[in-house]
Amino acid sequence: MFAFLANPARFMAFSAWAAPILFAGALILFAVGVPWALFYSPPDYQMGDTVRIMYVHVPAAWWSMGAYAFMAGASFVGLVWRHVLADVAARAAAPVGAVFAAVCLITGSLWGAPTWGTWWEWDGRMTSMLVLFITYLGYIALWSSIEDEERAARLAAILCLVGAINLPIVKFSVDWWSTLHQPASIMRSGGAAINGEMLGPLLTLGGAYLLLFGALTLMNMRAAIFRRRVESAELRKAHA
Amino acid sequence: MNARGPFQDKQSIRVEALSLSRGQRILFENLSFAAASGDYVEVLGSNGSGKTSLLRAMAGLLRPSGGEIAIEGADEPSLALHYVAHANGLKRETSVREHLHYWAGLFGGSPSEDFVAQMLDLARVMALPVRVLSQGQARRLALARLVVAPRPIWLLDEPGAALDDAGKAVLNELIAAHRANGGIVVAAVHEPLGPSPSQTIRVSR
Amino acid sequence: MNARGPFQDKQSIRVEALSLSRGQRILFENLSFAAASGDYVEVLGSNGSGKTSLLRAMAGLLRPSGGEIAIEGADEPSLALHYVAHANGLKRETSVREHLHYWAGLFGGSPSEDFVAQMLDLARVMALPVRVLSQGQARRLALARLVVAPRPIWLLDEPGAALDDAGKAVLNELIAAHRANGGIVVAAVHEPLGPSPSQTIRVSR
Amino acid sequence: MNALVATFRRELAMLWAGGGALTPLGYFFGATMLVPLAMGPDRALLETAGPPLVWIAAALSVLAMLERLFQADLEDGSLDQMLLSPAPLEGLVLAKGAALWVAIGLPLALAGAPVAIALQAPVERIPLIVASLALGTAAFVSVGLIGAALTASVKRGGVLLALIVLPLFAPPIIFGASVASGEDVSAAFAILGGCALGGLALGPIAAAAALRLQAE
Amino acid sequence: MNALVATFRRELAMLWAGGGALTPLGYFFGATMLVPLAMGPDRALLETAGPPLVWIAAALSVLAMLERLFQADLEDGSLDQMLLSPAPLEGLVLAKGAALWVAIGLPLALAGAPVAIALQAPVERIPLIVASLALGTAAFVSVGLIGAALTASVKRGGVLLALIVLPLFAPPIIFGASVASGEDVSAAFAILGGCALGGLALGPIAAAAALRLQAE
Ligand code: HEM
Ligand SMILES: Nc1ncnc2c1ncn2[C@@H]1O[C@H](COP(=O)(O)OP(=O)(O)OP(=O)(O)O)[C@@H](O)[C@H]1O
Ligand SMILES: Nc1ncnc2c1ncn2[C@@H]1O[C@H](COP(=O)(O)OP(=O)(O)OP(=O)(O)O)[C@@H](O)[C@H]1O
Ligand SMILES: [Mg+2]
Ligand SMILES: [Mg+2]
Repeated sequence: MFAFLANPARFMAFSAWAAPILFAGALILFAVGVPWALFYSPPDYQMGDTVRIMYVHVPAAWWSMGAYAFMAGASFVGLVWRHVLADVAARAAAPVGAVFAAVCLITGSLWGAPTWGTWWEWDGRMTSMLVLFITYLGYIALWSSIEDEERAARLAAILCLVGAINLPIVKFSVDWWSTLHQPASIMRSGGAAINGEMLGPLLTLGGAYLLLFGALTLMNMRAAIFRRRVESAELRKAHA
Repeated sequence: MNARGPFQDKQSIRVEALSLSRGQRILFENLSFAAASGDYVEVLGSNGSGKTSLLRAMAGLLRPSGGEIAIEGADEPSLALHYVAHANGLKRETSVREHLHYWAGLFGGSPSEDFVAQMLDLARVMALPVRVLSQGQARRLALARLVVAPRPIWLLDEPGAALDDAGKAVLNELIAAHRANGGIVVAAVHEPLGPSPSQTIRVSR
Repeated sequence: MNARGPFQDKQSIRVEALSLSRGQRILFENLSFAAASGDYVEVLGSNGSGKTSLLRAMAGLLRPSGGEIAIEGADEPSLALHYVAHANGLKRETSVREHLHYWAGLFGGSPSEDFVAQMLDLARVMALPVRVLSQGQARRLALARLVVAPRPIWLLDEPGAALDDAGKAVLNELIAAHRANGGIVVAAVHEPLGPSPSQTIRVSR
Repeated sequence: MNALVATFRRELAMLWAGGGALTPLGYFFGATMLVPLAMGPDRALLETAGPPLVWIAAALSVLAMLERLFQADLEDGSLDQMLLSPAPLEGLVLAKGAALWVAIGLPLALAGAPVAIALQAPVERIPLIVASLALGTAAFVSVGLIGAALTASVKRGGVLLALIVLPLFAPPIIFGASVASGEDVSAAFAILGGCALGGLALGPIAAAAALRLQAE
Repeated sequence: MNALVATFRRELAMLWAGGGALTPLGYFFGATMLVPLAMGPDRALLETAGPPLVWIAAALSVLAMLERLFQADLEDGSLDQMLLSPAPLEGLVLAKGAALWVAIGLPLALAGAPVAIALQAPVERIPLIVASLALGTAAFVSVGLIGAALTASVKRGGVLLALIVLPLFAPPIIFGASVASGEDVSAAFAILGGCALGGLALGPIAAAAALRLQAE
């Protein structure tokens, strides 16, 4: 699969239909998941209706980490096999992941206000999520401050791999420090420990976020490849 | 007389179908030449034509967009060459003497203080920081790297810049001695340095 | 044709019994010379002899240890001179065009973009940051200050450094036009620039 | 006049190029983020200790931009050209300072809002904090000019700069912090304004005097 | 081997020249001096909030030295020479880092004693604070090498550097600060040591990889 897509022309052909399909899939899952979460799932016995923020918050948290893991993988491929498409993929995923991280932070603090009585608290998980968000910003800033694309790609890949150290810290911070934030109750060894009626919409929306991530990343990649093509066409014209 | 060891007749440079581009711009394509022990190659070309880029590519600092550069005959690839760039590679606050000792360590050689002081006329400024050197004195110090550590291949980018007549004469002597020892010199220049080149490469599109 | 206005025959430089020292070292003592409208003065001397120091003193950037420098004939003292130093005075991240506009504001003049682009052959790099310019292109840009704002007196420190033949020809043209306009040029050089000097100053102890 | 405008423009362009105000803000956010990390999640502690620390972070962010302000000009030869300009050096220095304030000081003041919230300042105090930061960064920049000029020819000048400048930053910090913790607001504003004005009057003159000595 | 020693020596000389370790210490003292100024003279507040801030000051002091570490080498052409040396670039980078730690990190750790006392840390905790700072600055320097190398070619890289590096500074700060406030000392030391070792293992390799890309 990867080897097949490694050719930019084949990738463009593939993504031309893959991106819309993913996007449509995301829309369908959102159409199912949002009403399910808002109207047909039970309120929490402690938190009442505010628990519905969870359906925005938790998938955003998952896929902000997932996006980073994807970037780290792509960066590794880009560094080792010097593959242009991997560089483009890592770069394309960054803004999407950054937005997910921002959504997680914002919804988390919106949720914190009624439940914990504070917008922000410096506990391990919130802090490490903030660190992840800043790492995204640093990655994007580094990319945009170096014009030479190839060099920017390699340097950003190094940064991405170094920053990946933060991922396990975000994931396990709640287990390592006993803090305000609840520990993982879905993605943990020993199976899910959450009300089944909540699990349904949560997983649906998790799927929706994933498809959205895929669609947006593919679209970003296509835009970047188009831009390169236009630039090199202009160059060829200039030198003709 | 100086620190350079004799190089046997086994050095060679082969540049084949080399293409270089900077940014979006193609500097030149399909440049080929070869040089062997004792050769002095002069690289000519107008401002911005790509002489510096060619030398940097030969030094391994710039990746060619096409073609090949093969440098052979050094005992170890990392001991093959010296590169004297436009930028002298000096620290403003570090003294001339400290530079010599640093390079001796960095490249593996001997600081050759006395030789440098005499030959390059830096005795008077040996203890001064680079900040107060005149332009020509700084250039002489950059050239001192050539004698601090022996290397078979010298890549020189306008080595005579800012040198007075005495300085240029010394440079020519160094080049002559290096060639006699079996070394190769490639120099990018605007005006011929003095020694008659074994070949002249003209860089342009 | 270009931005320089004609200077009347009233410019003059008078250097009297000048002594300069740097650090503890006396560079030269008792240097005197004078120049008038249309003159081209060549300053010669070996590396480290004090050519740069002399020009800096004339530009008012270095205080003499003795003697006097009088520069007369400019409408205002602050509009008397241009100084092109060894250092080009460029910012790595700023584009060629931005430099021209900045200088036009700083010195009071017009950016003369087209003139500079053509005459100094910088058209192709007009939008590029200085960081990517070749050595010679950067030098050309530094020389562009001369045409951006008119000044009767030009102090040039190795103006031809890093220039190719075409660049040197342009420099000579600029100097000739400036002299014809009534300006004065003082240049420190290692090799004669081209125009035959009205006088030659040799700097040494 | 033109010379000042040209200097201001070019300086602003250099500061905004490549990431722009994003990066000093990053420093500011980063430095303040470290505070709760270091102090731990004790909420009450943060509420009293936190808001004044916004000021320290702002001071250090400005400081980080000052180091190369004139040092780079000296090394690349631009300072010579500034000295030879018909415009008064004081004006050019002021223009550089103004650009620094617009590019860094103002964004820092605005960024003061979220940072102060994160450091547990009450929401109704935020506009005051932003306004006081805008004044305070003006004071930092104008006073900082002096330090930057004095250390322009010093190797690794940044830290010597800090040594020279931080004591001068003390008054705005003290009174700015008292705005941030909600005491004595009007008196503090008067004094902050005084610092900024005093800095503006003195900074460019002293800095220009120092710079004239730097060109050898 | 010689190349590493020569690099270490020269770097140390450059850092010590002209005031030497005096100046980063000035930054450190200055930054911490600002804390009581900003927080006011409330002793009890200072006692709890103060000691951890030593760590922030230390982190920022190291940060201030990192900006020009490789940027200057790139601009003046020294980096080319480092790349052409037969010694592995990783080793040269490590030597530079080691010099930075000896010139700045160690003195900072020692200076941590008076500063911590000024910020009302109990006297018996001082040796622990000094030891933890020595480890922590090693972690800062080694991780900082990566950021310094990544931003070497970036204009005004210092602030981008801060953005990149401060998140990586977070773990040593968190655990260092808990030593400073007297909690959980042995676990914190283990983690600090881990950060320093991890940084030492990873820093020079990642930094060298980045530097190879910087020479165009
Ligand atoms: C800005 C503040 C917050 C941040 C940065 C944050 C961050 C995160 C992260 C990173 C996860 C992913 C956990 C994983 O999959 O391992 C997560 C999950 C979760 N968060 Fe938050 N959170 C915040 C506030 C809150 C608040 C206020 C609540 C509710 C009171 C909350 C409830 C949850 C729940 C229930 C999960 C799902 C846990 C699971 O089953 O894995 N979060 N949060
Ligand atoms: N990013 C870029 N985009 C476009 N052009 C670039 C870029 N980087 C470098 N260049 C161009 O590449 C050329 C570099 O040439 P190089 O420095 O090799 O010239 P040179 O022959 O050494 O010239 P000189 O005699 O002036 O030293 C210049 O024309 C420069 O403008
Ligand atoms: N602080 C100092 N102590 C001792 N000597 C100094 C000091 N500062 C400068 N010098 C010396 O003063 C001289 C400066 O000369 P200057 O730069 O004017 O020479 P130049 O004639 O322009 O040389 P070049 O042809 O190399 O450009 C140099 O010899 C330098 O070593
Ligand atoms: Mg060149
Ligand atoms: Mg000179």
